[in-house]
Amino acid sequence: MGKLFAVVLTIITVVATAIFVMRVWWLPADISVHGPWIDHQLMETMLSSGILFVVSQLALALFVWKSGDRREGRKIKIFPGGAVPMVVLATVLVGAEILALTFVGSKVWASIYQTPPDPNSLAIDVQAEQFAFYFRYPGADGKFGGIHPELMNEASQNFFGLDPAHDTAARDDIVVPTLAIPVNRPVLLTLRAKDVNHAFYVPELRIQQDFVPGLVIPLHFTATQPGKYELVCTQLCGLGHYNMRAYVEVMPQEQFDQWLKQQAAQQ
Amino acid sequence: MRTHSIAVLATVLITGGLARSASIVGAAPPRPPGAAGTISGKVTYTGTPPKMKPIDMAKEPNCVTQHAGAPVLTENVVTGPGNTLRWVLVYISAGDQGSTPATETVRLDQKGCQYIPHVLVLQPNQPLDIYNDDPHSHNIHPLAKLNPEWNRSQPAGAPPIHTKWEQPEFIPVKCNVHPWMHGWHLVVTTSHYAVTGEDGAFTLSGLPAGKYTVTAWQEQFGAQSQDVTISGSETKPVNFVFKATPY
Amino acid sequence: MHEAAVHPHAPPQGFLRTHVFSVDHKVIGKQYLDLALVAVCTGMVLSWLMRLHLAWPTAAIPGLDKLSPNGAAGGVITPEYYLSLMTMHGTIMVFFVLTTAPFAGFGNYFLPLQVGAEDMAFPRINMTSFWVTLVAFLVLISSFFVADGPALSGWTAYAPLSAVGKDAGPGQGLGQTLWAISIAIFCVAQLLGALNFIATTLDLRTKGMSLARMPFSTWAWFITAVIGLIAFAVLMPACILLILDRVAGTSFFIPSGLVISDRLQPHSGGSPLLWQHLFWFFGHPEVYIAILPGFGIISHILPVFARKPLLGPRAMIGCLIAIAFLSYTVWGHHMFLSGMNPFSATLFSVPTLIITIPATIVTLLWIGTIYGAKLRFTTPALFCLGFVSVFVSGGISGFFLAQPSIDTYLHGTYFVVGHFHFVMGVAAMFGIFAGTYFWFPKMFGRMMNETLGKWHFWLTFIGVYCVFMPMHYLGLAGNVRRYSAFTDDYLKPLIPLHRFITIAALFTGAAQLIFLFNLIRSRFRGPKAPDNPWEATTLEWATTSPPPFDNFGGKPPVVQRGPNEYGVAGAGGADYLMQAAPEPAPAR
Amino acid sequence: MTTVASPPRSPPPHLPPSAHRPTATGGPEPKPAETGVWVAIATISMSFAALTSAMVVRASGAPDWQHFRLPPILYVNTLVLIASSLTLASARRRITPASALDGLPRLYVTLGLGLLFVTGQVLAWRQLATQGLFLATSPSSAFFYVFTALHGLHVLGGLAGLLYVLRRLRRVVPVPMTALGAATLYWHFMDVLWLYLLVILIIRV
Repeated sequence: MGKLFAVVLTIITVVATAIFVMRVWWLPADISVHGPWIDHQLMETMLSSGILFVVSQLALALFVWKSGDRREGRKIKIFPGGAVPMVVLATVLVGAEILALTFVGSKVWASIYQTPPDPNSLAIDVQAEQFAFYFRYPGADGKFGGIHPELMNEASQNFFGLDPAHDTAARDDIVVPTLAIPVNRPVLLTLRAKDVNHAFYVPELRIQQDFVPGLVIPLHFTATQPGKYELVCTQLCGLGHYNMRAYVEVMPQEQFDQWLKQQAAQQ
Repeated sequence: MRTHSIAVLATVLITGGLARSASIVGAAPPRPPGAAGTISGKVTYTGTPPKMKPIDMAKEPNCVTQHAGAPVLTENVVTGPGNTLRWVLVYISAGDQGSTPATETVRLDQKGCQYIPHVLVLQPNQPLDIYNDDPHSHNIHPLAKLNPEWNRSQPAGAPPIHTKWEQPEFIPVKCNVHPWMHGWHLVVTTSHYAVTGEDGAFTLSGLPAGKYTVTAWQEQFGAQSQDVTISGSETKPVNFVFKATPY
Repeated sequence: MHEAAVHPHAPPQGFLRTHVFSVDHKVIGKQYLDLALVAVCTGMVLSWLMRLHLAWPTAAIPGLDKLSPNGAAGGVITPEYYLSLMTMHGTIMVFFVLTTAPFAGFGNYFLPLQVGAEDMAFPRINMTSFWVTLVAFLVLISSFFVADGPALSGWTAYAPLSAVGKDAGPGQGLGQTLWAISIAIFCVAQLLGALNFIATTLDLRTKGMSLARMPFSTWAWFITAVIGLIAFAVLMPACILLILDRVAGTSFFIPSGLVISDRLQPHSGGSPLLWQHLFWFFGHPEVYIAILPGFGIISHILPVFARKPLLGPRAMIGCLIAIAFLSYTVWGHHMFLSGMNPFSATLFSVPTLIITIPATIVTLLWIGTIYGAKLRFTTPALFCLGFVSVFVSGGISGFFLAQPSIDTYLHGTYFVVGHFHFVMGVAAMFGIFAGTYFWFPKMFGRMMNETLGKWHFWLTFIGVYCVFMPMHYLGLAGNVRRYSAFTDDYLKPLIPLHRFITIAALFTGAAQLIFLFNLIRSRFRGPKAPDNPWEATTLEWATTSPPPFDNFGGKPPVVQRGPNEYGVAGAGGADYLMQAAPEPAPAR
Repeated sequence: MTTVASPPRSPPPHLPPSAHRPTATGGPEPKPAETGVWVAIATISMSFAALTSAMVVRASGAPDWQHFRLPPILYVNTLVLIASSLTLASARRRITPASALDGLPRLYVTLGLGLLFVTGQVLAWRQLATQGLFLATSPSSAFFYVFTALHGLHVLGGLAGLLYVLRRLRRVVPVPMTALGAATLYWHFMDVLWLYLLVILIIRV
């Protein structure tokens, strides 16, 4: 029975690890400026915890294999050195690993969430609602109109509760359901939720952030690869959660300018 | 099925009218044979109405494909050539007589991420069947206040929802999954109603002689009423003009 | 004078007092375990329905429309019903299985036995605690039968989705209110239970049973009770505030200007993050409430079948205490991306990573105990070995999620689902299985069938790896959790893997029928169990199987030594010394 | 609620004398009832700590926080509650394992004062209500009602415990001193808890 356990556990360990190593299912290619750091941090963690995983499982398998030995008169053996060296070793090794991960990791984290956005960022207002994202560009005047929840009306496509009748800044705001951004230009999003919690997640951008009702949360990043990507909601928001998505279109600056003009005409 | 129920309905009406029985139609006064008046006219606007904006259904690629080439426009204010207004309900709001309760089943479709029709008129307890013709899930959420409110999803392949409204009420209906999907269920107690088409025209026929209040209702501009007296089989012209603002 | 009676309460009279409204901790323990069994079956069926829907979203499940005419018209699960199933699965499993079985169930039965007490310190409070738990369970289950179905906001019930009422969706009306009431009631029950555990451990230990001589499982239950005392004391007021927001119009968690279902909500100024803080201040310790008894059970059982003492007993207890302490400093790691100050993410990340140190040590101590052991491969032993393996697998993925920079990518994906199912779901279940196979002879006086037990183990062990390992791959590929269908372009290629998981889940679930059959059959047909079938040292094995109503027949044992005396020269050539056995004559 | 079955209400009814039950601790006879009350004090403190932090978070930067003057009757209630603690302490001094008779009148006074306190709290609610301050009026009033209601429930639990002990004091010899001690401890805690709540209500509301 001990040998069977050892064999089964070894097979499980090898197969599980092989699928990781062969990257059968893996992260999509990164398209952001900060992404490589995250990927690096992930790989570091993958490597160290992978070793820990394989070593512990195989040690377990090996010890179980051996301890099933039924020979007469075999005496039990105490782990060499007893518990103390083991405790010390675990504390030092895991502690060192933690220090290293925290040191590097918190720099990566800070570079995304704790640094101020580039002053030349393109400002886009994002509203998450049950169950869609809407994006607002300030239009020609460069200013966003005020938001009035009581004026929100989906039937007339006034998703942000703008008041164009009284608020001139709101008249040229461009509201679209697709996030178009120019490539290689810093983007500053302001995230607001209309109803409940939502989240902003674009796997290729390596970025995720909750929308919280009552808070306006800034988020900034720079995309480096033109293309069409999916933005999905990762915070349970209700029955349509699974279907809450928008496309992110990263395009060259000229194409973006043209796109914006086209959208402005349709407002 | 539908023609069958109409036939049944007609039979019931005729029998009811002739026999003056107190059955299903007993409550409604019998239709005076041969002396029915008609009200007809047009609904228009003055001023600048809001733009009909194209709806970008990007989040539901199925629906984008269905409307490729001709994007769907917002339906809260739909105008036609000659300043006409579409989707206006015109109905007898007071002095109604000769109405018959409807028993035929009304059908609401969800197709291409739109409610078809945008404005659905029913009478209390008239059976309503809701179909999902799209290959993805929809959600129907009638924001009723007098009637019980409900909120239910209809996945692709699920059977139609059989329902009805018991109280007269104008109920906005939305799809929670597709924020742009909006429609109306207008429950009225009269069978004399019409919804304007693109030409803004309407006709209420089969009205016995009497004094009526005719009301036109538009989802954004509200309601207007006019009093009309019908004597015998005449056609009275009635027109409604709404004042439109761009926002 | 009844004051002079030896036992805290008189022997029960009549069927009701003996088996239903009993104040005997053993009956109450069994009642908790039975409740957990009902709950776990319910929760597992819910997970099958979810998995079926994920793999084949348009498939009609026959009969489901009878349970929920709206949620599953024609048997096709709607997105909201999927979320209701998910919410109920999580709530039932976390509260009514993982808290109830290893802590309240086994703890109630064996803590007094292991410390040599005749009952819990407050038997009537103990009974109240069970019946209150049952009420909480019934309130929760009743939400299946309300018109709009159960709550759909997940077991975490994030406000404002959980707080604003039915505008937020079907199930967010009465269903969510019932959820909040059920959890508040459950908190009361667990506080009463924790009170008993702590007082019993501190005050009712028999002569010679110093703290250092307490079995590891007793330590674990005691520490868990302390955690629970603080955790549930926070969740309960949080639930009260949530209920008030829902029914009394207050705005603790609901901010101003929310427009839900086209309606401007009449609330102002509340803080959604406040709920998250309160919930996770409870929620993270709750993870340890679920798993620490497992640690205790494994540390208790492993030496029995290894026939050698647990390596580093003091280190083990020290680690348990360290984990309990640290569990209160890490709740923010659930909220890295919640919009709280990003600086605090780093602050919460450090203790989260530090908690891996005691967890690693504990694991190494188990593996070190197996080294050079003379393992007896009984079913409980196999489940102990399985526990170590799945705990390692689940624990290691915690390394990723503890780092905010990686959580940026993995938060809200199936990686998290795989992680917590391994570490607190499967590992805790393995602890429960090990405990059941191990203590069944004591509880019912009959042995469980070993062959069936081994089949159960192998199928379950392989099954859970097939179910939960692929979830990590899905997470790496960015597969979002809590989705009722995968309609996104980048998720569609992952559906075949989801089908594999579904098939594996059904297979693993079917394997549990073996356990259920074994459990029921052995209760009536199993061979008679001796008092100490596994040759274990602790006090529960020093009495009859099953124990008499006062546990030790009026003769409380006097403890001579700790629980870890395996691999020593015992009486009659045995290789162990029972805690209460007199000192054996020196070997010649 | 922790209150509802807080330990003083049902201390182990028939705890055996030490002679029959050998215990681990070599020191004085363990008193599970008192341990239970201490544990209950810990958990109740934790609940109110959680509510206090909720209140601090909710009050910070909330434009809808509405300050109001606490109903003056609260101060009278405070004196009543403190007086009840004093009478209880005094009663306990007069009760010996041999006889409880000397302390009984003061226990009745304690009970009466306790009831008076609860009544006073209800009057305080009514005063607030006449000012138009209800549960949902403002977060400040909401927290006021939540705090006072939860504390009141715990006091009622304490009263039930005292009643239970009183009944047994009159019937059982030797006098169950542990149960009395546990109930007293709990009652004093209610006092301290109220003073704490009063202070934070004065500061915040």
